Amino acid sequence: MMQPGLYHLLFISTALFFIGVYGFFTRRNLVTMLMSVELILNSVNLNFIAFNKYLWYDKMDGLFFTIFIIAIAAAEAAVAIAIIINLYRSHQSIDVENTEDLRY
Amino acid sequence: MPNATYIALIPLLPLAGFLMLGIFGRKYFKNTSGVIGAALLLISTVLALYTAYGYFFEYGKVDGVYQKLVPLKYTWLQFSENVSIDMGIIIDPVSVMMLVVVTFVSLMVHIYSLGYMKGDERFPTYYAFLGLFTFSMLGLVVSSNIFQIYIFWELVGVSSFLLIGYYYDKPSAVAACKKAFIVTRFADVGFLIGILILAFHSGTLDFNTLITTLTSPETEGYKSAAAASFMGVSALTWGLALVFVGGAGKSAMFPLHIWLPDAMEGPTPVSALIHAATMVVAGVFLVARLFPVFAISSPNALTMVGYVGAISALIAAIIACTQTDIKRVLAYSTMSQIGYMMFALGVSKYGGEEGLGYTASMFHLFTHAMFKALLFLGAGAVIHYIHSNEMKDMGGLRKYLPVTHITFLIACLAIAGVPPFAGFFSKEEILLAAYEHNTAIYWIALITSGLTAFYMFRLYFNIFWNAPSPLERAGGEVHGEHHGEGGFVMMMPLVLLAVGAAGAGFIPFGHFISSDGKQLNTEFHLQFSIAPVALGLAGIFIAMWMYKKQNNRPDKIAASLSSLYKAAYHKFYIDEIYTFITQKIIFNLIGRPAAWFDKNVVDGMINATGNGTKDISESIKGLQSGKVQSYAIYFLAGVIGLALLFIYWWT
Amino acid sequence: MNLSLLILIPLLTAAAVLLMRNAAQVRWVSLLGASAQLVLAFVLLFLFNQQRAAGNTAQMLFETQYNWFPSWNISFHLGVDGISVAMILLTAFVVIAGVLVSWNVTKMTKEFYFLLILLSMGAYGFFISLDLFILFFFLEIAVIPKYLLIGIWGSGKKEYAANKLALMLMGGSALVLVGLLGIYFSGKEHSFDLMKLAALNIPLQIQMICFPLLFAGFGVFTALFPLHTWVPDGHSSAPTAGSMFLAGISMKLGGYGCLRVATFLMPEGAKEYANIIIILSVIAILYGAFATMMQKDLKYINAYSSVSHCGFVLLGIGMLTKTSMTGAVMQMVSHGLMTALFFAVIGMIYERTHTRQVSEMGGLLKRMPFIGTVLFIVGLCSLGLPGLSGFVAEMTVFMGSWQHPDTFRRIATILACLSIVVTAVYILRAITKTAMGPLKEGFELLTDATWNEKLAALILIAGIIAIGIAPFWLNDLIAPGAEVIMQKLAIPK
Amino acid sequence: MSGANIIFYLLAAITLVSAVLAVTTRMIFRAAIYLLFCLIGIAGIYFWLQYEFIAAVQIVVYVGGIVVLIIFSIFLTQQAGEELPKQKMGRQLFSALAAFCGMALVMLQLVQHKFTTTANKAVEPTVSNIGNQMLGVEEGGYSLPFEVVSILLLAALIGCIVIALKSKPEAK
Repeated sequence: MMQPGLYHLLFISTALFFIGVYGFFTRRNLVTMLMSVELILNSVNLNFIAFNKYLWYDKMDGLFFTIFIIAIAAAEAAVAIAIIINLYRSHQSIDVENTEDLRY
Repeated sequence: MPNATYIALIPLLPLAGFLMLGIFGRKYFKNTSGVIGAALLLISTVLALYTAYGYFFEYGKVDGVYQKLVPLKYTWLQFSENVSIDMGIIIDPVSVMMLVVVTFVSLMVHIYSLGYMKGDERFPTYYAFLGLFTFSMLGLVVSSNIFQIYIFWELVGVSSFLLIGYYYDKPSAVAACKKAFIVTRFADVGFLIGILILAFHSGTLDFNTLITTLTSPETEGYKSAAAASFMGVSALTWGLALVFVGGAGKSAMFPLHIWLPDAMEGPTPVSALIHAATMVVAGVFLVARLFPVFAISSPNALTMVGYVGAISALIAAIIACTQTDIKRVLAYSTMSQIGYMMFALGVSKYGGEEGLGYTASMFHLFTHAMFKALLFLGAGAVIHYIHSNEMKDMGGLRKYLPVTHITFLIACLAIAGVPPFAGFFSKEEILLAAYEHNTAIYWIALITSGLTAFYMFRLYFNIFWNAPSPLERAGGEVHGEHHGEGGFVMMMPLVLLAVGAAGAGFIPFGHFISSDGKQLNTEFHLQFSIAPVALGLAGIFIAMWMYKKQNNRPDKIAASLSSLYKAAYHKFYIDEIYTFITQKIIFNLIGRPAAWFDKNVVDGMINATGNGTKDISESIKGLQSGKVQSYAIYFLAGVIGLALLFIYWWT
Repeated sequence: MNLSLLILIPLLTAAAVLLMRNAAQVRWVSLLGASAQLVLAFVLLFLFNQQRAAGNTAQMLFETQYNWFPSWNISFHLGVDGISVAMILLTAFVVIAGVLVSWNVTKMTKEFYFLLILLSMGAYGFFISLDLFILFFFLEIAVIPKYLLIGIWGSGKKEYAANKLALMLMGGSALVLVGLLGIYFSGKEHSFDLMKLAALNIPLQIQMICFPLLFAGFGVFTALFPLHTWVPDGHSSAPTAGSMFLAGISMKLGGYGCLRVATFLMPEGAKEYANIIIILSVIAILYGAFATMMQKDLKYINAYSSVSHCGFVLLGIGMLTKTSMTGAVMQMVSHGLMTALFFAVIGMIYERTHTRQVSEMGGLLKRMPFIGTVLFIVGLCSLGLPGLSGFVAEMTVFMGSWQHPDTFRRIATILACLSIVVTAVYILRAITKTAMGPLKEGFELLTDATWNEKLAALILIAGIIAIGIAPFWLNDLIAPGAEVIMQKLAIPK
Repeated sequence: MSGANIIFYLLAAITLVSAVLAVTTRMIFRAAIYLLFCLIGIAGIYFWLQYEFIAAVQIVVYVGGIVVLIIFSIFLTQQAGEELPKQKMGRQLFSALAAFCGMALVMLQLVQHKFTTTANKAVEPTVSNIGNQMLGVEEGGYSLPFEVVSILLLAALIGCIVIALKSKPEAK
């Protein structure tokens, strides 16, 4: 095993990202889909941090972006859950298959 | 040069009559329209005679040659610098002769119709149509431009159509008028293409220039026309042959004659005017008009004219022997006589003694107009009296219709070529011309002349002799309705025409009309006349033997010649062949598939385009399913696709 | 004379129609407007001839130009030559006749007349535009109202027909637009101005691409085979005046466009594609004629015969001689008048007998002498009787076509000539079956034409006869216009 | 192999395995818990990278906030213990394939790409440094984005309330 470095982190973030994507595609429950989105966001955060740490250690911009993303992710999660709950009220279900109102 | 104004009036007066009676006739001239028409035509006739007198005896001849004068010419439609359709009047021996014939016969018919058509519901319309026809025919004969002749050619066609279909609620009349129009129209296409060819090579549409150009070998036009060839025949011959096709259609030459017998559905005076004396000789007139070009530049085309004429003459004569409808007999007889005129032109040459056929043809045209109009008007009187066209309804009428009987007999003698009636002289000249130039045609003509005498007297005896009058058989039932022969207005034209038919032969025609305008002295060869006259007399006697008294000889002879008789009776099945071609081939094999193709293939393609678009959009619509995950998948696929594109292909 | 009047008068009439209270007012205002158009057209003819007689040899007369969209070099540029004047006259005749025969329209009268007048405005605008963008603009104005006219006032499969017609014509317009843009961007200085473009000589490879686009695009309007199938369906479903406008005016827009835009601007393209045009037009002529022979509905008969007759227009253009092009324009005018009259008569018959099937009619001449006579006149005009306009136009095309000595064009001309027989067959079949023969049962109480129908028919007949008897005035009007196009064709590459 | 390395690999394993389990388990509550572990693992990696502040924020906001929110929403919308409906097999396969392809593509690019690093002196990501730059108004200062994000959060707050408000019955 070798010394962990940039590539390792990038591998983790990419894997995380595509795991999130896989989840987004396969999950039918909106809450679990939201979880997948969180995974994707985290993979991005990890990317920022990794680049900041290994390539541009003289700056902290990656770090700030991560902070902002976390903030926005929190807001997004709140809004998403509000929507999900609202949807649950109107459809009695949060299955994505049942929410087809956005159709031709 | 004459003052043209009055010559222009000759055709224009009937036109005025047409417009006046056609537009206002029904309202204002219900009963007087006939008199108006006849009066206008009387003026025309007088003017025509005056013109003829002036032309032949005063100013027409310069240095012993009759000139072609063009006293009036007005550009109607300019195509290019030299090529234009002009409306003009040409005055030369043929056109002057035709002016006289047309106005005279037309006048006779106008007067005759006063009695014949009396009380008809559409009396003014009838006279309007007659006026239109007379105008067109007069316009045709004075045309100075080949396209002008085509214009009037079409106009006579349409007036013939209107007059044949005059009894428009009779289906047979409607079918006949349609047939006449379409058959002649078909021939006219040939004429039109012929005009295009001739006009292209000569670079003009004007008759005089065209003839001059195409008869002088040194001109460019002649050279190009003779050099250009299609299927081994020179353009000039093609052009002339196609023009002749037009003439053959109008003149009911074999095989375009099928419309003429059916055209007898029209009122009988109309048949006399249009389908016997004037319009049907337009083809002969046309060939005569272009005769120098035919004779000098394209003898092949002229030979074709000769053979077509001869064959038509023979076939028509044979068919005429078997028909029972008297008007149809006359129609076939007309066709046969026009065949005479045609082959007379066909055997003629240009200039001098060699041009005898030309003179003879014109002479026969003239005399034929007299006696054939007379025959038709006589037949009209009979039909008017009997109310039937069929021979079997007639017989022994000489007691009831004495004037008609005598005049009819004169006409029959004239057409049979018995001296000294008109037909004898013209026919002798034609036979002589044929004898000198083409033996085959001469023999055909000789046989035909015998047949002519036979069928004419078959007709004559069947009407006026033979079985007792049907009036007696019918118990005199129709007596009350009729006052003899229709009175003065119907008898006067008969008598006048009879005078013409008897005496026209003594006119020294060669003095006036010849192929090159110079005087042609025709000699009378007694020994030559023996054969045709003998044949004619034989024909008459056979007819007398068979038909004078009622007997069973005709049936016996018909039975012994059964197949020939049957074929002739059915007009050699030519009608059936045409029906087959039009119905089976043109309608079923071209028209129907074309309509089907349009509806299913062409329109199907268009509809398929429309439906295809709809289907595609329908399937695209499915993509917009409202399912978030599907959208995400498309999105990812798009991203991956774009990434691949940008990474591996774009760089 | 200010040519904008030709656009303004229909526009004002249309506006006035919308303000009217009842149907009678609408009719009279429309008639007034249409008469004003007719008068204006005659004034234009008179002034035009006066100018020409005075020696004004400019190609376009009465030019006016306003800047419309300067940044794209679009200007409101109007002007007329003889060809346009002829087309304007035709439009004025058809419009007034169309207004007159629609007298009995009861359904949404106001809107009906509004659309009719609007359509006429589009046609006038199209014929007088010298700027291709304006020309296209008016072309579209002349298309849209037809969709509504057929869709609302039509009969039979009207929705289908309206859709088909609108879509096919729009497709044609799209091709035209692409072609126009191609021309627009061809030169260094981007311009839509017809006169400037004509002086500019469009590059050869642009011509090779844009000519077929423009010709096919305009060809859709003129029933270019095989893009003609909107003609039968559209005409037969349209209301009477709609059919008259469609066949009398709209189909002529295409012919005019083919000549004025495609051939005039791109002579090399025209020469290159002439053979294809000739083949297609001969197919249209013969095939249209044969297809007509099998039709049973009077409107279909006239619609298919329009395909055949418009083939002569395209043939005349494709032959590329001065005479043939003059003939093509004459044929447009002649066919416009004739076919409008034909549809008017069919409408009159249909209003009375409630059928258009030839087999269900007979002996109409007995009960309706006027309508029957008009039917005869129009039929005879259609089959090319001398003295009526059809003959003059067809013969001019034939004469022009024959000027080429090569065999291919000769054969094409001969085939086209043959169509006059077929035309005679179907026309006679139609008119003898309807007007002649014994009177059919149930037709005993039919009435003859009313005053407005008579007036409409007489106006159109006057036009037909004026051309038929004295074609020289029309020839003198059109030939110089064709001459200009010929000069452009004669310039070597 | 040093202890630090072992810790890194351990953290990475925790993160990825719990992420996979989070998206594959059929029990929704367990999914939430796996997500929790995954987020903690990421926080661990931040610690490992010596970005303590970020790690703290990660734990506070994600683990303490978002995951709790998710669990609440699960309680609100779902009976706990109920199995999630199964996705279609084709969809699963296709998604796996797509994810794998995407990953392969990205990894290929990553491996091929040569990253260049800066030679400048490193900046310590201490809380004071972060705070200074976050609220700084000089060049490189993040005060404006900071304000914007605050407003965004406020807007999200209000938005959540509006969306989640029970709509009043219309007919009254």
